[in-house]
Amino acid sequence: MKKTRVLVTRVFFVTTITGMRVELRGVTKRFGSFTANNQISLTVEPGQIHCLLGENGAGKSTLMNILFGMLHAEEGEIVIDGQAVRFADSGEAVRRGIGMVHQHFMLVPVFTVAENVVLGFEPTKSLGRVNHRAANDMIHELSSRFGLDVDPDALVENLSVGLQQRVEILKALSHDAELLILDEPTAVLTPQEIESLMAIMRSLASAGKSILFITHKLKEVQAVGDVITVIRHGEVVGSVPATTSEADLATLMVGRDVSFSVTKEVVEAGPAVLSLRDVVIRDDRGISVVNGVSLDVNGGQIMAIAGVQGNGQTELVEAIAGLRHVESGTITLGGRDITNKTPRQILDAGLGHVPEDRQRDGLVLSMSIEDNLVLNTAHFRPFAKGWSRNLPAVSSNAADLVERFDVRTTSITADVGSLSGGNQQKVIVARELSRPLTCFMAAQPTRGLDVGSIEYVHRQIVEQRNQGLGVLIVSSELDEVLSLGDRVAVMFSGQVVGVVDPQVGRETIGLMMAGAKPE
Amino acid sequence: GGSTIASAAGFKACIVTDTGGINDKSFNASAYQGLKDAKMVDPSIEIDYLSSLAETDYAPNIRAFEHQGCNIIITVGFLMDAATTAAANADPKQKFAIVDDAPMTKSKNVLALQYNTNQAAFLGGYLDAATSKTGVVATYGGMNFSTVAMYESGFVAGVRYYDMKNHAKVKVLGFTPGAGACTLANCPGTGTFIGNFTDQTAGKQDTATFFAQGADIVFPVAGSVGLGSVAAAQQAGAGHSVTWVDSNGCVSDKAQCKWFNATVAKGVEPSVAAAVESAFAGKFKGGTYYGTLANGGTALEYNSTTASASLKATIAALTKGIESGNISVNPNRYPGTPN
Amino acid sequence: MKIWNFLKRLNARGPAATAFFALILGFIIGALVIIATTAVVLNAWRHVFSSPTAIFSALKVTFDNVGAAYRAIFIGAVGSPSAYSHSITTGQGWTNTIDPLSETLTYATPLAIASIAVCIAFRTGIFNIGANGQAILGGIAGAWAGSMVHLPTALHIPFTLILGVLGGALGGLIPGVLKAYAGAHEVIVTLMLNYIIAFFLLYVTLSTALQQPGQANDISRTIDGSAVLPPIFGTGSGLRVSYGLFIAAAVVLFGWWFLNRSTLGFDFRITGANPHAARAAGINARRVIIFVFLISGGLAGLAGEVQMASTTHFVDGGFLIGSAGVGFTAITVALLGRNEPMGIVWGSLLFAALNVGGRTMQASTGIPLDLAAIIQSIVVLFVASPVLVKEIFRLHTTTEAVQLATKGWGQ
Amino acid sequence: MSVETVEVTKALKQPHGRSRVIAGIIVGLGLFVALVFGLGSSGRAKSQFTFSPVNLSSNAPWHLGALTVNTRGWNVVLGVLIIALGTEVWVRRPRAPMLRFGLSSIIFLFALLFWACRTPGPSQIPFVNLTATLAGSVGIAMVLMYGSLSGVLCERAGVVNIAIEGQFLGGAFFGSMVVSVTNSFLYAALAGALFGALLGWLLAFLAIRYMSDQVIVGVVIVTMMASLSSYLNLQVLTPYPNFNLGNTASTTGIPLLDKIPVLGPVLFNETWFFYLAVALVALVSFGLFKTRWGLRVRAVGEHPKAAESVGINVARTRYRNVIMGGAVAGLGGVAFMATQGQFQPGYTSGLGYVALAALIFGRWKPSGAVVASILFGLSAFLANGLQSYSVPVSSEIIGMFPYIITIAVVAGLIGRVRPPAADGVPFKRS
Ligand SMILES: Nc1ncnc2c1ncn2[C@@H]1O[C@H](COP(=O)(O)OP(=O)(O)OP(=O)(O)O)[C@@H](O)[C@H]1O
Ligand SMILES: Nc1ncnc2c1ncn2[C@@H]1O[C@H](COP(=O)(O)OP(=O)(O)OP(=O)(O)O)[C@@H](O)[C@H]1O
Ligand SMILES: [Mg+2]
Ligand SMILES: [Mg+2]
Repeated sequence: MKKTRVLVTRVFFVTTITGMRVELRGVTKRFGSFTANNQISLTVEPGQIHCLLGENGAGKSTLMNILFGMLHAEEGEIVIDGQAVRFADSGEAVRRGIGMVHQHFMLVPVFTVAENVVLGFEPTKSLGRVNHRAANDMIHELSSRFGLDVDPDALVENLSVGLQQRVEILKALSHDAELLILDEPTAVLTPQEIESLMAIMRSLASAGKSILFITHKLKEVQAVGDVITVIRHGEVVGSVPATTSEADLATLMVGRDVSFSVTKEVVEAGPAVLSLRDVVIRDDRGISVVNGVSLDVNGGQIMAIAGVQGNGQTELVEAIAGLRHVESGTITLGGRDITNKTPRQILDAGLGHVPEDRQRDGLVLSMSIEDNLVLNTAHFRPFAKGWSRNLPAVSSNAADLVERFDVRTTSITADVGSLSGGNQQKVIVARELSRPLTCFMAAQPTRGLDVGSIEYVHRQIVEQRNQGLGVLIVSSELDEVLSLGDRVAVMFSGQVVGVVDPQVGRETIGLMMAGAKPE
Repeated sequence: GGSTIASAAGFKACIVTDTGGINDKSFNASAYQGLKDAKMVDPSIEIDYLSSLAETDYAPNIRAFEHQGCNIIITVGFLMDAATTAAANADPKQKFAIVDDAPMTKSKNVLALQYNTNQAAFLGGYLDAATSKTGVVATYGGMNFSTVAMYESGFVAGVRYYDMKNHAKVKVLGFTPGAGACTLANCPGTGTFIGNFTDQTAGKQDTATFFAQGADIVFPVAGSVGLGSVAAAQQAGAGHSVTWVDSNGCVSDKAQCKWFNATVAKGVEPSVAAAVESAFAGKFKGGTYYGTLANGGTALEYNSTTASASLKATIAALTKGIESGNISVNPNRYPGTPN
Repeated sequence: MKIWNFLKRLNARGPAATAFFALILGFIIGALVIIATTAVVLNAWRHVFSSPTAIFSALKVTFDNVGAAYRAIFIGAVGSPSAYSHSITTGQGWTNTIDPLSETLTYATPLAIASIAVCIAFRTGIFNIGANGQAILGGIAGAWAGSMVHLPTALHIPFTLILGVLGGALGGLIPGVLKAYAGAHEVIVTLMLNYIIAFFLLYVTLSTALQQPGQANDISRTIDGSAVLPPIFGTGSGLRVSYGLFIAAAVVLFGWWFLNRSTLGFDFRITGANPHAARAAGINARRVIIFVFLISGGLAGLAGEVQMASTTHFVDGGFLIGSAGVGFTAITVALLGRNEPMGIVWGSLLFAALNVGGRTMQASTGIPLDLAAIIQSIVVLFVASPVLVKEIFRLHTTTEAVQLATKGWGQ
Repeated sequence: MSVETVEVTKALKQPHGRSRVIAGIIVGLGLFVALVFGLGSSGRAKSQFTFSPVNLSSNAPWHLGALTVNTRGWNVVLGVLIIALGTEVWVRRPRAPMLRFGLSSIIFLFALLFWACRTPGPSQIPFVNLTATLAGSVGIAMVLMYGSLSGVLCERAGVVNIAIEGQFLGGAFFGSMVVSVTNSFLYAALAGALFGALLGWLLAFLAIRYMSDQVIVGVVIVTMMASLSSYLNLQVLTPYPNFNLGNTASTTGIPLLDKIPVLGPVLFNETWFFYLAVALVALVSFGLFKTRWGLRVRAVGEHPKAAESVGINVARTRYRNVIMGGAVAGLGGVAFMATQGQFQPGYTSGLGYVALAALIFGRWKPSGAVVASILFGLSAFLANGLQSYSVPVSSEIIGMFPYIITIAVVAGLIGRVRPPAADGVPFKRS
């Protein structure tokens, strides 16, 4: 035991509960002509939980990456405990006591937890060999100190998202961070996991560590925040106390009033347009991730599937869209059996599909908006004449949709890649809704969108439902599920725990998301 | 490289090599050497060469030389047959000589240079049989062309003749003559053929295999593939050697000289030189020239062989015999030692 | 400096200029290679150490040699100005005057076709390094159809062309199927296939009925006159440029239409740019992959057929082997032309000029023809790295690095 | 979570479909051997195995006589062996079915040799010399080892090095020049490695700094080296032939070990290029999987952004590895030259690409690369060796074998073995 202690302390700084005061002064960052951060200044006091709030692309991650040494600002400076610092790379930032949990995890899937945690600061033996023993001991020590237990020898790729995040936090702490940056850590967690994360944050803060906490969820800000700094389009629009009301915060973020409640007129459900019976699906590794799901989506009704990421929703959606093989069970769309049919056949059967990963499955970023708007209809009249494309028709179609769906762009011939996230989403929604549909299916329709865009997309969805279309929504955002769904199906470890009315309230559903059967 | 920009004045002899280029240590090289020899004899002769990267280059290369006013154009190899004939028919006054090829259609202004290499190869076979320590010799070819098989056929005949005369049991691996005599039109036989004239690795491996089967002298008839045999001999160490073909190994490849015991030379140099000089002297005649031991169109050249004076005397005698036609170079005339 | 500003403005137009500057760099480096390997030049410079004044003569020698080489390339590819002026004034000797141009076009014809083949694959995110092998198969098929089948010209030429296409398509089918159904990476498969096909070529020219009767050598029968693509200016003229030129033009047009106007081509481009989105949009990836290889291979085969039917009229063991490989040059041309059919037209003319002119250079200066190939590969290295070119020439534009999306080994 | 882990390891079995196809092919091979080479040959026919090494000077104190066996019986046994391998793949669906396939194809070629050299039979050569065969294969295997090791170094760091063939050529060319002048293979090796490193740097420079397409750049480097070496061959080696003497490296036997029957002459009486190759494999293997350096390299190859986020300099790591890889490939070129002798344009005849296949076959592991190299080396040598037995297959067809096997292996493997996640993906510093 003693021996390993020595090893640990030799490699890792001794923990000193001093806390750290970080100041950003007039930081400005440009990407080409586009200014992501403009003259941003803010101060984080020792032991403070400082929340950053802002629309997508407001510039939060950029700012954090600058503080963490991964990006370099054109102007402004970083001041730590009174002295200005400049980080050549994030290694220096880490040595200076800054830890960051990135919005997109920075873990090597094929490495073990231990390897990931020590990467870049490996304890070594003779001949430069990595000292796994020391690493494991160090992890155990940290786990017990902060109550974040995880098996050091497990391969990261086999861990649930929640656990992966723990690894990220361990990684940050292992280098003895005094300032911890958490970039949208809660997006992928269960309410319960969020709770425990917040507990951890509080304990860290009381241990004197400073925390920069980024999120879109106003509730969380109010729950843990000490100070809230709101950023809009790269500029600080204000620092306010955590007691500020949600409405005011939203207004600050977007720059105008935002309505959270979605108004839904009453429509009585029609017949089932999409029904699943005992569907079983395996993932790429051959593990069955959906086992025996049965579900009905009726016309004029929004069926919302709630559940934490990685409980089979993704695979379920892919299977419905024909992108993943169904082991057993049947899927029928508008009375037609579409089980294991090709994506083409399923599209033709009238399924509208907004994929979870829009840039991967929904768009061709290097192609123009007009082409993306006919991605799956290019072979049909009026967009095709025989073997040739009918470009005039394609353009007029684009002009029309961009207008109708309020896609913010300079020209319909611009690359979709140059659009903002929300507008990219609008392009997909527009494309799917411009086809004759039997059922409309959207996975995480507003992930990564700001309140403004969310509002818009939601209105579109409800409109379709009001016109009698069957809608299937998959979302890990509880609020979204509650405000949109007529019925809520909660998935846990590949099964539907239950289908309930949203009225049962967020606690019940939260518990169901954690696997508890509804009474 | 070649000479500088052409002047139409004076007598000019030009050569279009095939894809082997003038450095193939084989007949492209020899043919070019022939031009140089001619220039030696008469320095007023200008010489120039063009090497072709592809068959598509033959025609334009020939045409380029016609435009440069070459008095005689040497082409090399059967691949240029078509192009040469075409050019010859297009311009009956232009003189051509084509090395190592029997033209499909004869033309008055084309001299075809062909070589009965089996005569010298016979001597080579006899020499190797006589000098082999293990009593096993081997040969292999690049591809089963008559020009290649003819060497091997003569070689086998030589070995068999040695066995018959000396009641020896020297075996020859790698080539089995087919029925009938071996002519340039058709030289029947089967055996080891690499499948190309460039893959040294294959040559080395086959040679190693032959050595493994007890052979100590190998006769590769495969252009630069033969260099693989040299490498194999080097690795197998002393006691292993190579009998080279086409052009004297110790000239084209000084460094390797000690591994060559002899060379079965194809008299490309003298024949090309002769063709050029005849054209220079205005005595050029189309038709076919057959290289033989008698006219030096093929010959056995000793390199680092251990052959005794008496053996060399015997071989000299054999040479006379073949020239006079008293000794046949057809392997089927002699009983072979069964393997 | 006017010219400089002009170039900068030109460069603002993007790709074309990158290629132009890459070309300049190619020639500069080519010159260095000449200097470093030509004895006289090196000697001239050696003297400089002893007497500094010798530097002028040294420079002169250098420029003479390099100049001679490049002048020869120009004359060989385009023709000599004097010859032109002579023909223009006297109206005589046009044949000899434009012979270089005819040669350049002759070489460019199969090159352009093969380049379109490679380009269509590139635009689908597939690197068809096997174009050369497919071209060989096309040549073999064409040689068979032209020599073993006897038809009237009106039928024979189309028949041989079609056979050429089929032969190439067959060669493309193998990597296509292996990639579509086994996920085998096309680069390795097609590279290996090139070697296999080279052996196959030897096999058919040596051991089948296609071998030239009365020949023991690796040479095929000569195709019937009715299958020959006739020279545009008639057989008598001696100018080799053939009606294959029009086939090439047609192929370029097809390529443009296919990529920019056809629905299938649209699917191809989607698949190339983002296979996931393609799948979600109902595009059958396997079908696309196989179609790509069929079309790309077919065109490559056509290139081989056209080359055979308009120049040698037979195939032999060395057909398109090694430095003769049109299919390999085509890759570089496609890159040079930024995978745009029009760009490819210029690219193939340029590279054809380099190769044809290279022959004259070799004839008149003795500098080996390989120099052309060296210059070509250097040009492509630069074309593939536009940013580098810009840095060298201190130019600022927005053109991004070449987007070819050749995938890693994954698939 | 621990539950999941268990499930995963269970899940790592190969999917049914493809294993079955491979199994089918293997069984097919086996049946062919048993029926054609086995029952096809007459019951009286005999085949011979011999063991004495070629190089009599280094002949061992031992002398193993020839092993004479009944062709039919022996080949039937070999056939059954292959069939067994096939059925194992069918039933057990092992993780490395292609290894079985590789073995089967080797056994197949051996059976073919046995059949070819049977007496009474058409062949002039009544035996197969095992020692010579293995020794010959080791020659090729060594070159492939250098090649695939170079691949490992580059691709583990996330850069696809398809230019190995070009680095071979360059190394061979300059190695041959240097050794001709200095008559020292040490200097030759240094020159070759240096030039290989230079080409590696070029690849790295364009791929890392300018994010050019790595495959394209690689291929172009190969064509460039092909034309450049052919150009220099004409411009320099032709006028000055003593720049290309083509002397080959001599073997140095390891005392005692080289006296071991069969293995001795094959493994312990080689040129020091071979010993160096083995040492390098061990070294890289240790470095990659045991040391800090290796952990960081692999991180860069798997998830460069993550590596960067902990202060690892992705670009530098990649530069270093690609240059090292180039040097190793350059060495390989010299090693090739040292066994083949005189330089000829393009005489590596695609070995560089086969090395890539070996790399994939070896699952981007040095140890795997060795196994793969040996398999490919054997198959290539046996295929060439066949030409000296008058088998009723034309040499052109036989020449295809090694390449066909390569394709089969690659086709069977890709998509099942997992390359480094960021392999071939340019990294843009955010
Ligand atoms: N990678 C990029 N390169 C160039 N320009 C970009 C890039 N990303 C975004 N932009 C430009 O910056 C602008 C803002 O993009 P951003 O994604 O921040 O929008 P946003 O504020 O998130 O809007 P939304 O809420 O719709 O996502 C966009 O209009 C886009 O044109
Ligand atoms: N490398 C880049 N090149 C060009 N533009 C970029 C780049 N990185 C980010 N941007 C743009 O800068 C803006 C700020 O991005 P950033 O990721 O900081 O937004 P964010 O506030 O983190 O949004 P989100 O809430 O979605 O994470 C966005 O418009 C984004 O598109
Ligand atoms: Mg962010
Ligand atoms: Mg955004």
